[in-house]
Amino acid sequence: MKTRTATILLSLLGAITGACKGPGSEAAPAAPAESAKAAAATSAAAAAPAPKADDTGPIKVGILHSLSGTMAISETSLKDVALMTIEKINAAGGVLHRKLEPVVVDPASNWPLFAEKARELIQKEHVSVVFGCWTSVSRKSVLPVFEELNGLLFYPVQYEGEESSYNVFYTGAAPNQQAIPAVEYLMSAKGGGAKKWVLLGTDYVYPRTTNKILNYFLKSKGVPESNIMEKYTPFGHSDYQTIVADVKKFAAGTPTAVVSTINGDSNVPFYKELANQGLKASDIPVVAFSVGEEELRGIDTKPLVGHLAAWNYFMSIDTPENKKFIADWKEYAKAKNLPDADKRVTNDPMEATYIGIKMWAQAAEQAGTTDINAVRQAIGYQTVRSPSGFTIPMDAKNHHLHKPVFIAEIKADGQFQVVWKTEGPIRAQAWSPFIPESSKKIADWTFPWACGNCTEPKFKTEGAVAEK
Amino acid sequence: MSAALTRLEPVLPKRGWAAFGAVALLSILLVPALNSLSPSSALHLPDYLVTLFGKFLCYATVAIAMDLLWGYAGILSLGHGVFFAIGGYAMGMCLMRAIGEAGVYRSKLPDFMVFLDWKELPWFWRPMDNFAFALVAALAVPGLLAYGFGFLAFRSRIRGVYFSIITQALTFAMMLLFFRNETGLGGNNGLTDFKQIYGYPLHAAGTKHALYMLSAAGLCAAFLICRFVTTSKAGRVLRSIRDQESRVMFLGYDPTRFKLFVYTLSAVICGFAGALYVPQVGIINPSELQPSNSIEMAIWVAVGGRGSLIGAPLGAFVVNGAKSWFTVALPNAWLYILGLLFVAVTLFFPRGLVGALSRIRK
Amino acid sequence: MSEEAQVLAPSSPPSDSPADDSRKTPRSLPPAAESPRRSSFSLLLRPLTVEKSRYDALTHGRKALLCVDDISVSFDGFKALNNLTLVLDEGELRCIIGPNGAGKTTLMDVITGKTKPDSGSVFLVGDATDLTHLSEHEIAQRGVCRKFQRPTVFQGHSVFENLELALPGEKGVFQSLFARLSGKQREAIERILETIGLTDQAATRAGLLSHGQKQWLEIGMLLAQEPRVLLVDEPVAGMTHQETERTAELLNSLAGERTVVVVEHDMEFVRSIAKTVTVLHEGSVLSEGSMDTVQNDPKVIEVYLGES
Amino acid sequence: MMQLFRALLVALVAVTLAFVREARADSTVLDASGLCATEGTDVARAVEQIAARRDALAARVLSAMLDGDLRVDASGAPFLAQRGDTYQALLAGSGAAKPPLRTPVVDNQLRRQLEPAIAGLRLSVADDDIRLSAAEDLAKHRNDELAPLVRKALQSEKNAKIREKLSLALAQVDLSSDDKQKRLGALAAIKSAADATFKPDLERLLLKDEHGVFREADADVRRAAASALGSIDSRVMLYSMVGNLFYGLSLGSVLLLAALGLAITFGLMRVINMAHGELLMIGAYATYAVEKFFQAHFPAHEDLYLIFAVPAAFCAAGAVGLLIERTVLRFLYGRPLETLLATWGISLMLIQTVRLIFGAQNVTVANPQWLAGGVEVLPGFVLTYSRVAVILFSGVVVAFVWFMLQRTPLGLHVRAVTQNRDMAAGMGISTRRVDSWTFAIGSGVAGLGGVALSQLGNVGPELGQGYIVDSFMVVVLGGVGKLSGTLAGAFGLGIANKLLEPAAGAVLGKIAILGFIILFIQRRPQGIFALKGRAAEVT
Repeated sequence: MKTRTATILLSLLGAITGACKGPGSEAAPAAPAESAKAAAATSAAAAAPAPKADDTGPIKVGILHSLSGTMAISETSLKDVALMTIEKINAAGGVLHRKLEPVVVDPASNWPLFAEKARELIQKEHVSVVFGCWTSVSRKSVLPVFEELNGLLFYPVQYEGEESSYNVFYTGAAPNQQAIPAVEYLMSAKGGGAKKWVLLGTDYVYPRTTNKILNYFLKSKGVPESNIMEKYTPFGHSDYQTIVADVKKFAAGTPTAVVSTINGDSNVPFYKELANQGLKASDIPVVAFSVGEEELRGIDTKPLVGHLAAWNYFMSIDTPENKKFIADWKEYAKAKNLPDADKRVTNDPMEATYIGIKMWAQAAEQAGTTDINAVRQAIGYQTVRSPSGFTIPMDAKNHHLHKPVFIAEIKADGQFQVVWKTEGPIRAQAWSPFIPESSKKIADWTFPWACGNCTEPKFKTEGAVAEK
Repeated sequence: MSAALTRLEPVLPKRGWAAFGAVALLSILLVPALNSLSPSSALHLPDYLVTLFGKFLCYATVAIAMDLLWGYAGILSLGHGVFFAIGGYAMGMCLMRAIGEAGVYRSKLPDFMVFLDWKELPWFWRPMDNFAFALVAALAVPGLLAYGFGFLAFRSRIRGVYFSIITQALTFAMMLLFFRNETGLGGNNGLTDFKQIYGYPLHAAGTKHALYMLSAAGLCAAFLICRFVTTSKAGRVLRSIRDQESRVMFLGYDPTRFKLFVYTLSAVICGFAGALYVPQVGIINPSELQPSNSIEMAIWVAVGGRGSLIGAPLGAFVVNGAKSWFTVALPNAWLYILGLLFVAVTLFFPRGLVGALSRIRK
Repeated sequence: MSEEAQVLAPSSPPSDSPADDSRKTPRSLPPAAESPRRSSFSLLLRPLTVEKSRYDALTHGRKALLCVDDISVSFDGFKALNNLTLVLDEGELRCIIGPNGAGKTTLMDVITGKTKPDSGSVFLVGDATDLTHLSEHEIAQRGVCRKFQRPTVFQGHSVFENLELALPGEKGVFQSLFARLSGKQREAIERILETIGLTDQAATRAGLLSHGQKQWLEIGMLLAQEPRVLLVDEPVAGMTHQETERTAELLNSLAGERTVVVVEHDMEFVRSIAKTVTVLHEGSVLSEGSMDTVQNDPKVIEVYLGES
Repeated sequence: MMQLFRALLVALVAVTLAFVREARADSTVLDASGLCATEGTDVARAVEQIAARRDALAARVLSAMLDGDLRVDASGAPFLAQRGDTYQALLAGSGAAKPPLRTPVVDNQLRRQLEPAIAGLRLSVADDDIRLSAAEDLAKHRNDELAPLVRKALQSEKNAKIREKLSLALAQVDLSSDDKQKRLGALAAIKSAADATFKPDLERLLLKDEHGVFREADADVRRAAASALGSIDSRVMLYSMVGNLFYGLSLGSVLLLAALGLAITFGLMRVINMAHGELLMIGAYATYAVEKFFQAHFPAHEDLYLIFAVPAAFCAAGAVGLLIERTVLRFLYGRPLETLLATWGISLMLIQTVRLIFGAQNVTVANPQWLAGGVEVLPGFVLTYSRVAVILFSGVVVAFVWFMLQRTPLGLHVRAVTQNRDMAAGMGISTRRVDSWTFAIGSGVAGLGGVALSQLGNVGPELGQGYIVDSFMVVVLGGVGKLSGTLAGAFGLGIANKLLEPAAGAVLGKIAILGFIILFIQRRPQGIFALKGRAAEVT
């Protein structure tokens, strides 16, 4: 090990001083890349003997949500709901007759810190699974860590798709489970028959990708380029006067719908401006993908009545499972004295967190171990009766949940009234068929395919490594 | 060199060299050595701590650069995150290119470009294939930016809090710029999913040790460079500028040039630290450019003690160590602890930990 | 010590500098720039050197060294200097007096480059370069040095180091990075230490000196610069009687080798040192001549002496 | 302004009440149970049937349904839900509601049907304002079924404004009429209104079909359409300029309110107050607390909360400011960079405190009724009440600060101390106390800014972080220590930002502005309203 380190050090220094013969040119990296892969394989093998599972003590479960910083507003509830679910599972006897022990860390809305804390959870705490992340960037930050250390992450938030990892289970919606049904609804006569489209978002990857997919989708439905307006605002933008006026101008005279992927704190000023400039939902409906019950708590909803949101779960869904879920949550909030306990709401990512934990617990129970490789294999075939009233399966191939889609209008009391829903859960498309590069890709983590972003199987014949 | 010609002050006193050598060697070797012990050993250092310490070393290097600027020249920049981030981005771009076709899309282009439907590499990405070029860029781009910005600012005699405030505006503007997807640097997600550096897999223990050792060596080098500057006549002029700028001018020195020099040097060191930081944490994105990050850098220096090159890195270690510890142990109280630390340091230990320690010793 | 020192000195706790009098004015922050720099545009329109005819007219027939030619400065409509012309001879000791607002300090600022005039020029004999185009440090390098009203020495450095910084020579960044001290320079410093009587305090931090000692140290620093023109702003303000006497002696001994310009309020002191006195009023020269001439000038009596 | 709003509100209420009485007199039987049907088509049919009654009761029932206040009891009688869970019978003599009460579900599809239906029903109301709003609603969309009704209303209508709207409503139908004169008349009406809503219709008139033949055969009509289109375009351009100016003004006033407190604490006292944003946040939370208090104790006067929030926010932020000054800042005067560090620490603690008390989530601060909505002064340009109120409020706050500094003994002391504290102390002014008060007032003014921000954006623990850089930019740009400079800085930035935004987009616009500030400070390091000369150096 020592000599290896020294050679690396020397060659790095060599690169600094004698730049010219470094493997910088396009062609050269091939060889080191191969060695990298070989090394990756060996180190993965070395890392494979998963956390020392001492069979009697509690099972450690990591919770990786920001409790401070800008994302605390959304993620704190997920931490709470995760703790609640774990408490319920423990009360029912735990998993494999062992208690679950949550390990809560605060990555403080700081992306490198997410990676650091993920590493800490896996390497130091030896957790069996991690539930966490909200933003795309936090997920991207921890992804290499989970892949390197062979960890297991449940990601509970709707996202832009275009990803599939052996080590991640996505319990939030992919674009085809949220954005596309919403647009289809708005196109229908019932939704207002929109002809013009305003794609409005915060300037980062989720809105960009979603809008890109929607752009392809709209064009495939015959909407001309000139009828689509795409606008982006910086993070934390709080002055929507000009944009709302532009939307009004753009929409004049034609049925128009706004698809909003505006993130976080910008929503309140946006909706307030919308209401004050007199854009009514019956004229120009706005459908949002990141506004749920939790976000509406901070908005005066009276002027927003009729605007839409598309999710896989709403608090107002009337099923016995949901009633129980809400009751459990309220009771938990009261028992733990959470701030504003009487007014706590449930929302989609909370439901996704809840489903994820239940699913993992079932899988571990079935696998009879917390060993990550075994549990991962088991999760792919689990189903959970979700609060939304459906039996939801995890897709063993692409590691995404099948989810029902609901479209709902905002009501004056900050809740949603479902106006449309799918008949059953629909399968996620990890790779969007609307993006040419992605359409060829197949996400399939089942043997013998075992690759989430390939165009042909990784293992064509048993034992032969024949990657493309 | 005649005997009469003497350097004003030695870079380090004789015994200082011995101590420095010992500390440097220890800091470079100890962590990898402990990490290489068998995991069953009581002294074994878990892997995640190696990258954690590596990260701290990068922060400490930044702190030294800040201290050179603030503690010695009296220029408080609240925008040093810019230089750190640019250094990081230069390295990140190189690492991004090193992924080759192993990315998600199996494309020659970085994944986010495929995402955004870009067909070819923007011009400023092209030379980044070359590792040496990227390294040079990691130092040169922050240096040039600092030189340009500093030239404008110092020439107009912007100083004191005004300088602090416009550097804050600088980092804020840069943050907005880097957030944009059109800028071509990955937008909010930044650059991530690195696989290898200079052909070595990033997650291999050997690479990690090498990066750690480079960071430690870098910190030592930064210390020596800054020490060289501060003990030279130029260092004395800088301190004079801090205390009495007009007198320095009337003595015939051009303070603008001295400030520009030290500002640029400090930016280059930050760029260097950023370049080493990125492969160790595995991601660089615009949040590094948040004004609050740059303010925190100043906090490290203030906590450690200004005007002492030992205090600054110490402050970086203490604050970041506390952050790592308390965000796990007391997540809710963490901000209180950090806040109280700042207030206490400014009120009771204006010379920071080093000042407090030396007072205790007396 | 001026305010910016307060702001920029990041960590000087009170114990640092007991003699630092500026602590009494803690609240103020420096303006962003020390003085309004005239737009460089108007400067560009003016020639970089002085016209030959003006040069000749001003220096003709005398041992002139520094000429201030037709300078005007206004701040927000207030005329601080109004077509002021002044010629200083080589080796003379000139006192400049005048009531508050007469433009004494502004004149100093213009000569040293701190303030850029609206019109007019300043030049040294033997070189027609218009000094108003140069920045402070360039003017200083040409041998025009200035002593401030309040002693401005580097409190954190020792007396020796203060003088060392003042030594003439290359003053660029890179020269000073690799600067070394030669034996000759060391001797020069020791000579100056003797002149200003601070040999025993050579290793003392300047911040610990008494007010008078600081004044002398500052003068010593100016001497170390080997100036041709020495501008001294109210040197005896706040000095004890004894210190004042010593300062008068010092200034007198300095004149002759170099031109010394003293701006002073203290009439007693002016009388004790001055050979030629210039009286400023409302930004231009009211009267010039020996102390007696000036004192008997009815205009002067009216605007200045009459008041006091 | 507030008075005006109140007056308007009272008038509106009176009108509605008159309307209610009228409705009550009606005693015809009306079965509303169809409105609660589960199938959308059934509900639509029921709405159609009720609308066909063409009486005031129908208008009443349907508008209650639109507002979500309609309840239908077991017998199908309609009731109006009122505050405090009481129900008012809409049908005379229907007696008490027989449970179970059902609420008809309204979605957008229904709303699109209800709005014109209600407008059509209201065309015959005596009150001008109601008729006008009905006519405006009708003018929004083409509606063939109501056209005869509109035509009839137009004949008897005296009010010019309402006539204009009604003829616009008709014009949309007439544009596709076979009668050329009708088409020309419609185009004339459209041209005089110059409403961008009609652009697509006009453009359609000028299109050619696949054979290269104009869809509109008549050249006169085409010419009239082109000219109408031209006048719409030029009008739209003008209005968007006016709009941008207003948006700039309103953004400027937001910046001004955000920065004004800082102009005092930083400008006069030279404290680099990084906790300034948190003082804004405290002001906003104080507004929230007052709103909560009103909701709990005076639900009937809930809308008045904002008036009481102003002093409350001032006091809350001022008290926190006083505490900060007394415990920390007073030891740091004259060391501006250290105040920066200490106040940064304080800001972290304030954020966490608020997070622990109120939770990490944003909280709701509703615009009071009299601030909600806006008035469309020009087609496409809405003067929103909340924005107008913020502009006026910023004027009031500036006047307050000016008065405080220039016309009160405290202001005199503050100015004395900031100009020459030794002299002031020598004259017997307790500089310590003046410092405390100045900082407290500066903080209080920041709290007032928070009240305004709570009306426009979200209220959450991180509220202040978003404004701190902007606030410093305003103060530095304007010139430190000058109220007029802060004023100029805020409005300059606001307007520049809004003029740039349409051209460069929100992100680039913001970057450009920051770049501009950095360059501007190069040229004028002391800001727009800088002191010059020795006065500037002496301070």
